Amino acid sequence: MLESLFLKFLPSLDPMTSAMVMLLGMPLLGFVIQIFIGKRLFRGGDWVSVGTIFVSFALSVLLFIDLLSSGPQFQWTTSWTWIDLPHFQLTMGILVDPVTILMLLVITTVSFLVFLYSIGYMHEDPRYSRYFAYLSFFSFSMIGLVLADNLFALYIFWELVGLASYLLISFWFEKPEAAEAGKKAFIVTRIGDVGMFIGILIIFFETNGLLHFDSIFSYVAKGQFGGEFLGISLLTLAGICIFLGAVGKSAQFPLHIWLPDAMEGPTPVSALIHAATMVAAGVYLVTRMFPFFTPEARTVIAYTGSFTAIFAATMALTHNDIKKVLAYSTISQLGIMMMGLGVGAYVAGFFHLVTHAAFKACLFLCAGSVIHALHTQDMREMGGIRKKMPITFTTMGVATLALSGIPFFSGFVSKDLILGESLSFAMENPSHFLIPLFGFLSTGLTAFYMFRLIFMTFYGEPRDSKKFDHAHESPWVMTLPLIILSLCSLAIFFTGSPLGLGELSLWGEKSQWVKYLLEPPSSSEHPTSAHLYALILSLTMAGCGILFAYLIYYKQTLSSEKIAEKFKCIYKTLTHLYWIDELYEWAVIHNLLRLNTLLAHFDNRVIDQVLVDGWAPITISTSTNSGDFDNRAIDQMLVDGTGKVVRASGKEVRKIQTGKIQQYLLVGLGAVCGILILLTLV
Amino acid sequence: MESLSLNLALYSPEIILSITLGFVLIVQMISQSRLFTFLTALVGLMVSAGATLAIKSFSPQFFFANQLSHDPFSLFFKLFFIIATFFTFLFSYRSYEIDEERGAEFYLLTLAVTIGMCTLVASINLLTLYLSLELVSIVSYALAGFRKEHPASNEAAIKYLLYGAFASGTMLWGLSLLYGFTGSLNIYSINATLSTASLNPLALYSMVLMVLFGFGFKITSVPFHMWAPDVYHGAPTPTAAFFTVAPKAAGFAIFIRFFYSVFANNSGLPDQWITLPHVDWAFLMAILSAVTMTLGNLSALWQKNAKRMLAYSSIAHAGYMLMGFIVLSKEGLVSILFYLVVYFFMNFGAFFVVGLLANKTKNEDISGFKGLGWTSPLVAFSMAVFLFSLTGIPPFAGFIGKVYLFSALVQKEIYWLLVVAILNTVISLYYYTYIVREMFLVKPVNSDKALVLSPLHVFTLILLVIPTFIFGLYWEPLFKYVSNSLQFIVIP
Amino acid sequence: MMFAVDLRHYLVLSAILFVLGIIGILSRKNSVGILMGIELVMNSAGINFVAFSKYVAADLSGQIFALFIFVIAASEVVIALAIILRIYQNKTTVDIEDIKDLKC
Amino acid sequence: MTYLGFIREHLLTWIVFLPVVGMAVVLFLPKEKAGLIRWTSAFFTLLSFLASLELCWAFDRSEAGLQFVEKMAWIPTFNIHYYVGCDGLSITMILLTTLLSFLCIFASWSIKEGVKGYFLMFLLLEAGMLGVFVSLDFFLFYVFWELMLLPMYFLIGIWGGPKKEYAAIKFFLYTLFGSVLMLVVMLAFYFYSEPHTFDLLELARPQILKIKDLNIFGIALTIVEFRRVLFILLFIGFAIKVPIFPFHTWLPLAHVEAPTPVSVILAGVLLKMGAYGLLRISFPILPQETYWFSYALALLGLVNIIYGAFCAMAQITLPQDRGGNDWKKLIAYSSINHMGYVLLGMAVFTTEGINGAVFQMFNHGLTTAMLFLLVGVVYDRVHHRKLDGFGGLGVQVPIYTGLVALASFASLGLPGLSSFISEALVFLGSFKVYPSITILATLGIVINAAFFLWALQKIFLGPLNAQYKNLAEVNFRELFTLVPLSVLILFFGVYPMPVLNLMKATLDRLLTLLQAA
Amino acid sequence: MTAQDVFFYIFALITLVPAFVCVFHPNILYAGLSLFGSFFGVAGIYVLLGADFIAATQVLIYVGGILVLILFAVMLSKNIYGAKFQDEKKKKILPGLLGLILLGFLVKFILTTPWNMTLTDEAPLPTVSRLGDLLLTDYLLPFELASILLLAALIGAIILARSK
Repeated sequence: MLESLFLKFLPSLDPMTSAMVMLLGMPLLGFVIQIFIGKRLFRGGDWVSVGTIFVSFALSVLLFIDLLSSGPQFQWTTSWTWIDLPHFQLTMGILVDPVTILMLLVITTVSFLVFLYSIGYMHEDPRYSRYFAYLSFFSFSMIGLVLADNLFALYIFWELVGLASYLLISFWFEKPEAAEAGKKAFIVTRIGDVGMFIGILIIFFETNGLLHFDSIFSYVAKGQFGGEFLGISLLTLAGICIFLGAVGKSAQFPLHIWLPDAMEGPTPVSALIHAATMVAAGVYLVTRMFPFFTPEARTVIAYTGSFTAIFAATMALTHNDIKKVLAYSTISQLGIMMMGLGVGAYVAGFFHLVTHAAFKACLFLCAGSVIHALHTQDMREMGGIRKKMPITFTTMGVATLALSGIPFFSGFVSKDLILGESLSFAMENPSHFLIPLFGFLSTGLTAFYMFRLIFMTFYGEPRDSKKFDHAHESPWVMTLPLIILSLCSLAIFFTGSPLGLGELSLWGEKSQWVKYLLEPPSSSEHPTSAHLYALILSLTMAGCGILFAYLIYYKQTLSSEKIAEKFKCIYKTLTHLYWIDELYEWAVIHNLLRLNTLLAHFDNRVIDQVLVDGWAPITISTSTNSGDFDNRAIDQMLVDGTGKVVRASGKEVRKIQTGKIQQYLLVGLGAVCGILILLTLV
Repeated sequence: MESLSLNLALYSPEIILSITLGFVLIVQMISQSRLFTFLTALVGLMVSAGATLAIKSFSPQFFFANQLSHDPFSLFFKLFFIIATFFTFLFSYRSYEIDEERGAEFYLLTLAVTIGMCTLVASINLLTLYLSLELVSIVSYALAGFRKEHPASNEAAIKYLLYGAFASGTMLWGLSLLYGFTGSLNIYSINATLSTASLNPLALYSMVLMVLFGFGFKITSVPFHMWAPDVYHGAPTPTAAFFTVAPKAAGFAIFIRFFYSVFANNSGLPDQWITLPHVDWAFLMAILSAVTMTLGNLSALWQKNAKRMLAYSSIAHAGYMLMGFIVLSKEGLVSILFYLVVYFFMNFGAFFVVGLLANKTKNEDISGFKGLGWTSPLVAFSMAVFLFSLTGIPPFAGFIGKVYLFSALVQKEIYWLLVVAILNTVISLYYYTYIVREMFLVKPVNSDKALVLSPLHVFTLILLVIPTFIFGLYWEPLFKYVSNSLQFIVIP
Repeated sequence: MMFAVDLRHYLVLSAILFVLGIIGILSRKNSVGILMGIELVMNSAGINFVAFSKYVAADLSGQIFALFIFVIAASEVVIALAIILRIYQNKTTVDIEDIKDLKC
Repeated sequence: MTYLGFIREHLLTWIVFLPVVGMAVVLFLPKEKAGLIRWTSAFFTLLSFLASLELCWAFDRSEAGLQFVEKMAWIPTFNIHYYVGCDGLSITMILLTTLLSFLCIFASWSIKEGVKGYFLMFLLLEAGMLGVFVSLDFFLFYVFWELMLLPMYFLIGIWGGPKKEYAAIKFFLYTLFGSVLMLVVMLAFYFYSEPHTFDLLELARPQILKIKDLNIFGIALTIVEFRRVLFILLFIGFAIKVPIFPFHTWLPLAHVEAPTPVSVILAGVLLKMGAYGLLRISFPILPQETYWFSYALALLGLVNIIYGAFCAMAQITLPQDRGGNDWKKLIAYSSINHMGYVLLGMAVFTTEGINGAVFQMFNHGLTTAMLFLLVGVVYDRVHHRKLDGFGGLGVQVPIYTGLVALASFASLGLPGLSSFISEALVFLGSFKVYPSITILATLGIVINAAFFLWALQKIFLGPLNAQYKNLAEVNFRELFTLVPLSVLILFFGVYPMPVLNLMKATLDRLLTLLQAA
Repeated sequence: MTAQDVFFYIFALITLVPAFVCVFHPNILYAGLSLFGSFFGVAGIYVLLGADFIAATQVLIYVGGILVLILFAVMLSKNIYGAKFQDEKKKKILPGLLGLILLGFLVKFILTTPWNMTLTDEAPLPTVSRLGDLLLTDYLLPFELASILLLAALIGAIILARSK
């Protein structure tokens, strides 16, 4: 369909290439137009961005339809030499396979909806067109990221989405927090990126310059990827390094700290970037590189993921900021995905990415809608708006149920798959029992905090009547995306079965399209018993969670204050987010600053004034021993440098010129006698 | 009597100078006009320079009963002195230190010094050597004290005289010992005897050192340099400029001729020398060279008086030039000669600018240079050129001079001295740029007026700046001329 | 015979004279006194030349040298006295210790 | 046609001496006509730039050797020649120089006093820099090398900031120290080569340098050691210019005190000279020693990267009275960091590394130049550069903000902008040889990001500082200087091959030479 | 010890003792006067060395010219007997020491050097005519040079001494 379309309109070009270039290029075009002339366009040019992303959306839908018809073996790739040096080539290329197409679908859909939503949400903003420019840029980078056929190209777009994220988080840069958050996001993810870059370096080094996914995999498959470093095989090490990139981007522990702060950005941005797409890029990367990871590396991934899942979930418990709760939930869910990938549930992990994209985007957009209506993010100031915003409430409810993993909703499908796989993984390797444990616990916690959110926001009495009075349902550009996304959160959309159990699908295996497209034909099925246990367990956990939430926040039979009082220590820890930020603050930033200051001081005092201006060795050793460069004595000793020594000696030397001629003569004669005496002695 | 006319012909530059000397007196008495006297002196110098060029065609020989040697070496220096004197006269014109009615006396004395220097570089006989050296010195004492009302000038004169007398006395004693040991006053005979006789090294060293006292005094080498800052400082600026250039060059010339003829022998290789056995004066001089440049530069760092600073700088430059002296090769000597030419333009130029400025401010303080670059760009620019050239920065001539000196050292692999020299170059930058800084980096006070320059001054300045440039960019002819001039040893 | 006079005696005499002259130059406060020291040095050199002329060179070159030393000594003294006179007029002192304005 | 032919035959000479011609013309213009002087200078730098474009056009990219060679005897007795030519190494630098010089003329509009002198010096500076990049005779190279010092001294010293005098003399002393060491080596090369020559190509031929054992005061140096000493001397000479830690302390001072266009030239071109000198002189002539020294070079590169980054960061954290809080200084230190990548790339002798290094030189020229220009823009308006003194400018001056952001991101190595490619190439190249050093060096990437973003945040983000409510947006003239650079940064970030094509053949040959060692 | 030797020692004494006084006597007038003796002594030495003309010239120039000039200068300055002209002792220590060292070297040099003495017969006296010959032949140039020197020195002295 796609190919014929392009053959019709652009007969001279390779249809697939031009389609891909167009898919990638449209948002870029939108960006360029918006950044340069957006302000002068009608309506600030929002139609440009929405239009361009719609084209991409349409193209990816067409592509998806093609894919469904051609089956999971579909793969199309093309590449160009980008950097061509003697004995060294770097290529740029496009790889289109089911994973790519699914990602494209997710990205463009969510993008399109969020763009649409933004028209309503951002309409009063003074930098309206710039906002759309950034959004377009993000979509471009994200599409590029999934289209890339090699690690290097992927890395490029990887950084670019980071840039887009930075720009959008600090979009309201007048707020110092927003500015701070943007910077934090960029830097923290960059730490991960550096790890990834090192991974790329290792791969590049080990494979003699192969960076293509396929060639790397075949290289690994042939067992040519040898080498060790500190007793760890380089392959594992490279895998972990690559995974580090994902840790940064997908906000996994310990680099998760940026994501909650990133909520300073506009809510649609949070929905698009920090819930649905960019943060999922890490998961995408792990999926993409899946064959590359050794079992050891996968274990690391699994542990990281599961720990992040439980860890973030606990943090979400106590937060009162609606977006922050969602942010921690995102972290937690990403952790689940990572866990899934780590335990080898390749399909399940990616599946959860797709479903999560829909319901989490929906959740964020709903939250945005609420915020838009109430002008606050604090749940304690909300309450009882169920009636005033029925669409929002309904869609959010659907998404919440999906997130909590309740049957009939998409979250149930994918999460259950992951949990089942992790359980069976743990059954095979009992020593790794913590992984599923964390997973199941986090499910319960998720249900708890999500329902807490719902109850606090939509039920009960309005806590701030002034805000409540102003509240109203959002315009259609905002609600439409909500509805579409909530529809996508239904299990039937993914499985063809209303309940969400794949086995009961209505339209054959193709209706379970994610699974159908991704499942490697040869993959062995895990014993279903594990799945069953998992099903029961997770449902129980979710049920418990909902129950507690209901009791505490709806019925208020259990007082949250009392519980907080009782578990004060834990509560405090949780509200302080485990003091992670404080730890970083103390451990990294503080010490880094001290190091900086020290070094700068070092530069001023020691290098400049001692080594260069100064006579070095004696003073250096004393200064390093004391370590305190502020020390007055050293200061006074060091200040004089070579320059000053020279000048001082100049000052001394000229004193021999006393003005007394007889002394001059004495010097001359003395020198003669001196030389003669010296000669007699020698 | 044919030989007498030949002798006179070969001595014609000096004779013309003596005639000019007389004419200057007469013209001054008759016309009472400074300008005429000035022109007379200049014309005399030009004729003398012409004569110097003319007698180049005579083959190298000894004349005046082996008292003097006619060779390219001496001709080069004669020309050098005549040109230096020429510039000194240009400099002195309208200088506030050489007042109007005493111009003729100034010319007369300076001409006498020039005659002495011209004879000095040609002399190969101890007596002529001593006599011409004393002619240079004694008249210089009078020149240093030329501003007789000025205590500084008096002081310069007495210091110069006392140091000079002491130095020449010591040297005289040394010369007498040489004479006593060899029984001859001719330097070649002395060398012949010295190189065959077996002398106690210590005795030889004593002679070398005593003679060195006299020569070191002239070239301002440490430790015989101490008079120089005071004398250059106190003497009238044109004279000081003259002193730092001409007598120093004369000192170098005779130093080279004497040491290379008396205390060294040809090593067998062309253009290479070796010192007399057991008397490694080259090494001694190398150390003195290092100390000289270092001391000169270090002392210059803190000077507040431009003239005094330049005086120290001229000591440092003597140290640089000594580097060429110690390598005992033609390359080294050529580099000294080359450097002298270059040094003349830049050092004289720097003094000239100081003098121009002093004509306005009546002193030579460096603070007087403040903002000069903004009020009188031409003068300041020239000064900057001279100073950078003195530092040894391309594309100015001073750099080329240094390159030749350094390359002489590299060829002989005397790297330690080279390192001292380059470090000194860096140090010297500091005080040279101090003046540049005052001129350009400091904005002038509103009341500062531009220097009033007569066309003659501008002309002189340009005449000094242009070679400083040209020889930095294209010095091939000069180098060829200089290396051809290095034939001073005529086998008797 | 140590007392039999030959060249060395003259030389030693001249050396003593020379050193005396030098000490005079270096230690006299009065600049005229320094001049006297210079004269002694000159004289000692003269003795040297004449002695060498007789004992070594066996010609009159040394004597001629001595003659010219007189000439130089005379002119030097003339100039020196002129300068000293000048200084005396300007500063009313001829003490060399007081003439040290130019220094450093 | 024949005229054109004549120009083309002596293209390099034209490029180098057109600024000198411009100087001569400016010299005769009356001092009061500032506008005329500016436009005349602009005209001649433009001519030079156009000529270099022509050079680029006519340049044979597949040829590794030298092209456009002109050789004339200059001082036959000393075997010095006017010998110029260009290859892939120098052509990028020539382009960079002519471009930046041309743009800087427009950035010099804000110079108000001593306009004539300023432009005279500036043109001389350009000629000197170009001369360095085209010289193939060591002597000529040295003359040009030093020739730059003088105008630089004046440009910093006269038109610089509050501590200009100190900065100028420090720069001067430092670089002079470096160059006299180079002078020693130059003379040693001359006298040890048989036949004596200053010809850099001749000297690079094996067996031409016949270095002997040396004995200085009883310290015996064997041939190998002596060659190493020569290498180190030469290296110090170049290291000061690069500048390599610990010879870098002149740099922050000079950059900070210099007027904007001069900082641009300093960072954009002058710093490259050190690295260029290493590649042009040290590497080919002393390949074994280069090999011997390569590990140290890589380590120094690492130190530069980390140390420069930390010091740049300190600008944010240190209060002003302790030498911090200066935006320009931050960029200056980041230059040290960036030159570290160049060193690292040069030290490893791999295709990627060396191409990356030279490309990084080029890119650093573009990005840092742009950053300095941008600092100049705001400095002209508010007369300070305190990082703390701004705040929220993003609202007031969006275009300016965008440009600064672009330059900063380019500088921190964001993909899609040119520096990324060169840094990535360097890392790819160096990881093969020195994995541990490379991994440590990647730390620099993070710190780079940190301080650039931090600076951006302090200056542009947050609430608008009320003081700057009326801050004017970049004007057309400033845009004229900035836009070409941004376009190039973007373009080469996406498609670097035009530059890499120019140099790859030459660098490949250099590499073969080094690998043979 | 021949008569000549005796005369030598006498003249040496006449030379050295006044020289000693000249150098070390605190009063400048005495110093100047004692110089008189020293010059005579040197003249005597010259006579012993067979240089009659030189001896005569020595007396004429030194005693008649130079010494008179010096004394004239001494007299010109007032306060001859004042404290100003009394030298301190301390100043003489270092120069004396150096002088002694130098003397040591010189004497050692004089005594150890194998002088190349070719003296066989006494040079005939008087030497005047031969000196005159030499001065107009071999030493013509120095002779002329000396005249320039004297002229210049004279003019220089006049310039300096003449008051404005």
